[in-house]
Parts: sequence; structure tokens; C-alpha cells
Amino acid sequence: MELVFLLICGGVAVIASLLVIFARSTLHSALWMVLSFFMIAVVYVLLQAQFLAMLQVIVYAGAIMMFIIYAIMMLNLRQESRQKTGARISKIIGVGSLIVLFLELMLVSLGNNLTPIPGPVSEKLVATYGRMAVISNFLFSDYLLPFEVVSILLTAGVVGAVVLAKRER
Amino acid sequence: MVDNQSIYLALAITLFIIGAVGAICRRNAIVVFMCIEIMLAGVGIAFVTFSSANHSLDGIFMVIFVMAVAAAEAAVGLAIFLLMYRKLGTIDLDKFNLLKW
Amino acid sequence: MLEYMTILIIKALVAFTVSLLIVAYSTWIERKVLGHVQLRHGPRRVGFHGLLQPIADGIKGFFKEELVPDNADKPLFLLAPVISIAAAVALIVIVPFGDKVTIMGHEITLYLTDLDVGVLFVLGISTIGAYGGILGGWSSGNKYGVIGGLRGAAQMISYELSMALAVIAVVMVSGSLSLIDIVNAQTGLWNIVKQPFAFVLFIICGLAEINRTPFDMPEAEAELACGFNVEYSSMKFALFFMAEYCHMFVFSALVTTFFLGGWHGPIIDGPHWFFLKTFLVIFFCVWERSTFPRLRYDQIMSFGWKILLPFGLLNILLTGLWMIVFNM
Amino acid sequence: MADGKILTINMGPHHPATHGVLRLVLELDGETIVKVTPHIGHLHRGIEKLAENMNYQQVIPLTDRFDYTAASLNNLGYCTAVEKLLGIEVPKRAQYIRVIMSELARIMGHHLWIGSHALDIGAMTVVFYAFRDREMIMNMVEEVSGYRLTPSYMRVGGLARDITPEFIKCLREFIKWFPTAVAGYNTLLTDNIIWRKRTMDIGVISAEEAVNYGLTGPSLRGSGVPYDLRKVKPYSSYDDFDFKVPVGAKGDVYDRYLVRMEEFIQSLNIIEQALENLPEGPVNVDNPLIFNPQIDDVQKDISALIRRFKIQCQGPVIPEGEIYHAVEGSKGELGFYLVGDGSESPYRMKVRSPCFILVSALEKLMLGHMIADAIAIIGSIDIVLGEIDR
Amino acid sequence: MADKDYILNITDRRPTGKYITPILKGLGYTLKNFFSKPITIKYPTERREVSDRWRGLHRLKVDDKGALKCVACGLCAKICPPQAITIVPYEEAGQTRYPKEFVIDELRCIFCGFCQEACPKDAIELTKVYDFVDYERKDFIFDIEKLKTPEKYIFNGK
Repeated sequence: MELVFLLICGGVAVIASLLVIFARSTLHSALWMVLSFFMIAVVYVLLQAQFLAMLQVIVYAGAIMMFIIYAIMMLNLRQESRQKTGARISKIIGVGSLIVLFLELMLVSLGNNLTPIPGPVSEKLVATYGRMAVISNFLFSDYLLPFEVVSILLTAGVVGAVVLAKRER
Repeated sequence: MVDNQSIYLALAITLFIIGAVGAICRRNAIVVFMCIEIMLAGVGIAFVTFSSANHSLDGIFMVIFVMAVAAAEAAVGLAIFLLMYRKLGTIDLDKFNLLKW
Repeated sequence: MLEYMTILIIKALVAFTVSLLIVAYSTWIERKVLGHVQLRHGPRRVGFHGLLQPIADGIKGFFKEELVPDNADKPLFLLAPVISIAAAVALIVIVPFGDKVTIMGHEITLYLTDLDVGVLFVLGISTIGAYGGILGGWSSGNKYGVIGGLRGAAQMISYELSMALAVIAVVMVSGSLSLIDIVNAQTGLWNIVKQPFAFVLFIICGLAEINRTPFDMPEAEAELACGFNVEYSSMKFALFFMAEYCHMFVFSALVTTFFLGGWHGPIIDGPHWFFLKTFLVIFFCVWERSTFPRLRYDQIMSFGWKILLPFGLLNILLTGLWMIVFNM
Repeated sequence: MADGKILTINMGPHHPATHGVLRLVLELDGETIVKVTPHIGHLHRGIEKLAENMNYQQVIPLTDRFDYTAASLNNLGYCTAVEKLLGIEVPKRAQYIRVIMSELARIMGHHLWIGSHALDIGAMTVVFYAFRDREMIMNMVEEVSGYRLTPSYMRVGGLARDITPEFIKCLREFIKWFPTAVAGYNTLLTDNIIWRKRTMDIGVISAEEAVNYGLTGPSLRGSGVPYDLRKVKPYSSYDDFDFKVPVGAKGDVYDRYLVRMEEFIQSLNIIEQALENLPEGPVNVDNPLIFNPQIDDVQKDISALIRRFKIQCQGPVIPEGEIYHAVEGSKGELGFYLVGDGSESPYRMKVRSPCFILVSALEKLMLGHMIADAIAIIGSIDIVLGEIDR
Repeated sequence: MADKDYILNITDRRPTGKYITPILKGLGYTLKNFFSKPITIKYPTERREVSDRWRGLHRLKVDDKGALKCVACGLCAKICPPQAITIVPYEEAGQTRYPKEFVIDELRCIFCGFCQEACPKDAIELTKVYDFVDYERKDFIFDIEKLKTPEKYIFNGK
């Protein structure tokens, strides 16, 4: 069951991601992107990370992609300029080396079965509290500092965005 | 026979590479931005895979923080694109050769 | 396993049928209530007091001419209403109609699923619904549509935040993200008493999310001539329309769940209380629509960001302090 | 759209908020209006030209169709202009009834205004309450004239027929009821924070600019200029009545709104006074060249028959000369410029329609506001396309 | 504009402050109206009574003997502002004149009632029939036969 879902969702995610690159209209790219994120959210669910899946939907599909689509519409990028710059040497080298990297990584990941090291979250813990409770307990104890740092980062991001986008009058 | 975990990892790697290829090949700034998000998503899957294999939450928290960073990145990035569009009339990255304005 | 699946499928069918009937009849309620508020009768030709009107509308929707504008982005134009309705219907999954009942020896829960992250699911999926509007407006190639879509997107993003803040306060007093737990936490005292400010905040933001009157920016018919769905006709328009009412139903159900104690009520708990409260909230939606003028786009934005957001944060702060002081 | 890219949109002629067939070409920067080009003429019927080939009586139904929301006021303006040219004075009773009819018409016009204005801003219910009350007036107008929207009730030299007791009964009921209805509109709109947000400080025009643009009526009075022809140049016994002219101060949409809301009450006040002091007597001038003899006389008296033929075929013969006469319409100064050349039809009829001039101020009012404000502004100056295009 | 005591300054009516109460009042007002009786009628099964002076479809009156009162003087055709009336008179020696043709184009007609006012024989009147409908333009050109019985053309909801 899990495998079937995984293969379907993973496949769709990969295809959608490819279409992000190959779609002509920027808006279509963005929409394929949304689909891809959705599928990744499903993959997170399969990995028992419902919280992450919902975050993925809310943050990526809901907020970030909405921003991007908003920007695309505001800039009115209906069709990209069609002229080709030709495959530059640097691009070919880049893509080539990426493909090599891809093959290497695939070999590593498919070849070796990684042995799990048991961490602090046992099945029992999850069963007693529920996944969300466990996550929140850890988030607000062990990971409090990173959490606060991230909030500062977000604030900085908001301030930066406002400063940048503010029209000089 | 490969187990599920390897497939998750393969998916993560594929997404990462697709994102990287897109980031290299495309010139539209917004598409490049989205490709980077795909790379982050691939990394995220890898994190969660390991996390679930190891019964640890570290991977999940990593992804949560990555998402927060991505959100901040989106806000600032789009503001920059807007500004760039205002300045140059395009968001083609090849035309984007100013170091400061 | 087989028994479990069968029950689940039957439950899903029943839940969706009931929900979609309510959705269909909320259009009837809307027209009837608006009619009577405005000293009219409302529909009354089709069936007794127009009770068959939704069906007549549906049939009419099927037989209308399909129009696709020339400079429309055709795939997106077709996709947009589908996204809209799909996101709206997906929300029905988490609506808790009632508690467990025993039918023919089987213990059946009157909700489709008890998601651990139910609240997040609501917030996430409701944003997806906005894509329908924004894409519909954009893809029809109509300037009014584009403006409507842009307004819809901006409004959605802005009010999602305040809505989340209102819900967080509820989650704080209930101690769970699961809707079932939230309802169960209100056995004695409803959240509207515990969290009156969050209630007001949620109602305001919810009205903005479902694009009802003081905030019906995307389709402000007076200024944008119907906004995002201006080029839609026939069943595609009907889908948008249904999505809107479906959102209204889900919103009402959520208000009931979060603040009005769900299926709890005097004498006997049960789904009848849930439906009664939901209908009251739907009535409120229609009623306020008939009363208020529409805000302006920039006013909605500044209202959301400058008033509701700080208000929501303050509410959370006060709730937290309250909980610390009284050690709940 | 953003960033200096201008989006041009056509608002109208098919648009729910342009009050008919006004076409506005709006140039938008984001949602802010940077240029407004009104296009008019979609409803042009050539009434001024038509009038040149009709006798003075036949023009009356045409005048109904200028400002069809308040038709009796147009009748009044035209008839008083012709009477002035003829140099006759209608009996006091006719004058009072004319005042009642035209004030009812003003209320009718304002009803339509408040309904559509509120509907434009999103308050969809007010229009039905306004029409409930407008319906009462319509019934009264129907009672005396036989038609609801285009009564053609006035004639050169008086009225078509006298009013009926039923009319007076209805009118008394209306006078009793109407303040409650206005209070209802106030409940729904005046204090409502959303309404205030939408109307305050929108479409501001200063008193000086308003005068320079030639605005009249409530749109001018909203800017604080107490110019009301009923007080400034009283006609048709308006100086007999005691009423106030409401003026605003800022000249924004809200001030214009308040002015009109107050005019509801003032008009009702005038009607009440006119009804209480309604003199007895005939309703037509006793002038054999103008007064159409009764049907009973016609069938008995050959001279009456001849007079009827004369009057109906030819109408009153207007001496050579020209006249400009204006009345205070529900939208502003409604002026009739008539040139008589001694024949049965006017040599030239020119209508100074207030809405035509109000449209010219649209650009001034709208620039720098948003689309949503544009429709609030159109609503606030209360234009009727029938009067603009004529 | 000598004395200005008629000016009523309304600037002091601009309300300040109040946010919540007006909104609640407005809601209360609409709720009150929700429970009041609708004022609309269910046309065409219910019809409102129009006034006696109603200017509807024309009728050519007949006298006691069933003959048209009209003598085809043409006054109505002359006064008619949109010129909707066409009359062809006919007269035999020693007889009263009567209209050979009397056609009113009801699509041109603006129902001003001037014909009724002009008629020296009280032969034409405007009835209370206001809702006559048909499918083709030619059906609205009413001749003598149709004008004698305007009641037949009342819309009955079919």
C-alpha cells in the first residue's frame, strides 16, 4: 500500500518538477510547482510526518506559491521572451556534472541499506502522546533556541521585503 | 529488491538534481527561484526519511526551519524581483548584471 | 478490515451527500432570507416556496452554453473551477457532525476522520481554494477578472494569518489540534464564552476567507462586474458558485466546532445540535450580507494587517497569561 | 500593472455601476485611477431637435424622459419656462399642486439615488427599502396622472387634471410614514463605520472648484455653497414655504450624501406645508388660448369645440422672444432655454442639464482614487444618463 | 441672497467614534424587516389595482347602438407626440363620418394620454390594461377590431 502510494506520488512529483523547468509560461511553471509540493506533502504523510505535510501545504502551496503567482500576475509575465541564448559551455558542464552527481548518489542510496540508529522517539512515546504532542514538546524544549532564531530571521525577512518593495515617493 | 527507504532517498535525489538543473538552465528569475525550492524540498524528503528511520525528530525540525527560511527567502526574493522588474523591465537573470543599485 | 472499509465508504457517501445537499439548500436559504429581509418573497415558483429551486438551478446550469473566451488560457480556464470546488469539498472530510453512535451493533463515529493536525488541514486546504479564484480570473484574459483574482489572493493571504491566530487561541484552551478533541473540550463550557474575542476575530476573518459581503473583493459586482468569474458560464460558473457555498457551509461548521460546542447542547447531545448551530451561522452570513456595505480593497488590507493581526496576537498573549495565572 | 505600467479598462457602457450607459475609460496604475475619460451619448435621442418640430404641448412627454427618476420636475421646468415666455401665471392651486408633485419627484429621484448608491457601495438591501417608499410615491403619482414613471402631469398653463381625495389621503399617510423610513436608511448607512470609511474624504471638491466646474444641486451644496434656485430665484410659489437648504462643508461623498438625506426631510416639509395650505380653485389658467375646454363643454358648445381644435392642433402660440428659466431639479439646476418665433413650435430648445455638467467634473473627482471609489463618486454625484444625453 | 437664515449646516452630523453600535443597530433593523410581511405581490397570479386614471391600452368606445363614437376628425393623430395613430376617414353622403381605418402602433405609443384629452367626441380612452404581450412586432399594430376589445390582451401568465 505504502509503496504504491509512494511510487505514484513520487512519480507525479518528479514529472511535475520536470514540467516546472520545461513549461513555457511562468504561471504554468508555478502551478506545476504547486502540484509537486502537494505530492511531496503526501510523501511526508507516508513518512509519518503529518505535521510537516500540513506545513508543506500551508507554507509552500498556500503562502509561498501564492506570493509567486501574485508576483507573476502583477508583473504580467504572460509569455516569456522566446529567444534562445544557445547552450553555453558552462551550462553544459554544469548539467553534465549534475547528472554524474545524480548517478553517484543513486548508486549510494539504492545500493546500501542504511542501518537505523534508534533515536529518542520510540513507538511507545508516539502512541502515548500522539505525534503532534511529541513534536511540540521537543520544539519548545530542545529546539527553543533555533526556533527563536528562526523567528528573528523571519522578522528580518519581512522588514527586508518591506524596505525593498517600498516605492520611493 | 530495494526497500521503501531507498525509494524515498531516490526521490529526494531526483528532485534535488532536477531543481539544480533547472536553476542552471533557466533564465527567468522566478523559475530559478522555484527550482531552488524544489532542491530544498528534495533535501527535506531526505531529512525526513533519515529522521523516520532513526526514530529521531532532528530531521523534522531541520525541515521546519528550512521552511521558515524558505518563507523569508520568498519574501525578500520576490521583493528583489519586483524591484528588478521596476528597474530593468524584465526578470531575465542574464540581464541582471548590476552589482548594486 | 473489509467491514471497516465498507463503513468508511458508506460514511463518506452519506457525509458528502448530506453536505452537498446542505450546500445546495444554503443557496435557497440565501435567496429566501435575502428576499424576506428585502421585503420580497424570494423564490417560490419551483415547488413549495421554491424548495426545488436549487435543483432547477442545477439543471439550468447544465444546459447553459459553455463559453471559453478567445484569449483565455484554456487549460487553466477549465482547471480553475475544479480546483475551487475540490478544495471546498475536501474540507468536508474533517467536519465533525457528531459523536459515536451505535447502529446495528457497529460503533460508528459521525465524522469521516479525526486528523491529528485537523486545524492545520483546515488552514492549508482553505488557502488552496483561493487558487481557483485567482487562476479563474487570470486565465479568462479579462482585466476585471485579473483584478478580482489579484484581490482575492492578497485578501486570502492576509486574512489567513489572523484566522490562524484566532484558531490558535482555541487550540490553546483545548490543548489539541484535532477537531474532535476541540469539541470534546467544550463539554461544559463553550469556547465562545472562554474565547469571545477569538470568536469575533474568527467570524470576521472567516467572512473574508469565504468572500462574503463586507469583504467580497474578488467579485465586488458593483466595481468589478463579478470579478474573477466574469467570463464563466454554465457548469463552470455553477462550480464556482457551489464552491462558494460549500466554503460557507464549512465555515459555519467550523464556527460551530471551534466556538459553539459542536454537537454538544442542552438535553441530548447529537448531530441535530450541530446542524442547528450550523444553520444559524449560515443564517448569520446571509443576514450580515444584507446589511453591510462593502469595504474598499486597501481598507480591507489595512484592517487585516493593522487591526486584526495585532488583536489576534494580543488575544493569544492574554490567553497565555490567563492560562498561566489560573494554571489550566 | 504595477510599476508605471498603466492598465486601461472600460467601465461601461455595460457595467452594473455606471448608472445606465455611461462609458468611462479608466487608466489604472495598480488600482489607482490616473486618467478618466467619460464617453457619453449612448442614450442620445435628439429630444432638443425633436422639440423643434412639435407644438408646445407635445414636448411635455419628451421632458419626462430627461431625468426619468424625477419626471415631474422636468415637466415643471418646461411648463414654467413656456409660461414665462407667454407671460401667464397659473392659479395658486395649480402652483401648489405642482410644488407637491415636484417635491415628490425630488424624493423619488433621491430614492433611486440612495438605492443605487448604496448598492454600488455594497449595501444591497437599502435599494429595496428605498423602492418600497418610492412605490408609495409612484402610486400617488399614478393616482393623479395615470402613469408611474413618466406622469406628463403638468400642462402649459396648469395641470392635466385636478388631484383626487384619494391622493390626499395617500399623501397624508406618506407624510406620516416617511420620517420613519428615512430613519431606517440612516440606521443602515449614516453611522455605519463601513459606509463612513467608504464615503468620507472621497471625491473631495472645494466650494470654489465646484463653482468653477459649474456644479449645481446637492453636489454643489455638499461643498458648502448654499445655492438653491428655490430660494435664490423662487418660482411656482416656492417663497411661500418655509424650508431649509442643507449645505455640507468638505465636499466629499459623505457630505453630498448627508445633503441629500436632509433634502428628503426638507422636501417632505414643503409637501406638508403645501398640502395644509392648498387653496381651492381651478388648476388651469383662465385663458381661452391655452386652457383646453372640458369634454362636456365641447359636446354642447360649438365655440368650445373650435377652441379645442385650435388648442390641440396648434397649441399655445408663443410670441417671438427667448427665455431661460431654470428650476431646482433633483440633480441640480435644470434650465430650459427656449426661443419662440411666433409659430406653434419652439425655434430652439436647449436644456441645461445638471448631469451633463456633473459628468465633466468626474475626472477632477476621481483622480488619485481607486476603482471602488470611482463608483462611489459616480453614485454620489447622482447622474442620470437620460438627462446627459437627452 | 440677502438673509441666509435658511442655510442648514449639516457638518455637525458627521459622526465620530461610534463603531460597534451602528453596526448592531443595522443588523437589528434588517432582522426586524426579515420578520415583516413582504410587500411584493405574486404577479401574475396576484395583480395590483391600478388607478382609474391609468393610461393603458387604448379602447375605441362604441355608442349604445354598437357603432364607433369616433368621427375620424384626426385630432388625436395630430396631437400624438410619437405619431402612432393613423386614421383613414370615410364618409358617405348624409351619413356620419367614421374611420375606415384606425390603427395605433402600440410599440410607438408612449401612453401620454393626449389622444384621450384631445378627442372632442370622447371616443377614445386609455384603459387599465397594462400588460399585453405578444411574439411579433406586427401583433402590436392594433386596428379597429382589436381596439374595441383591449381586455382580451391582458397577460394571463401563460
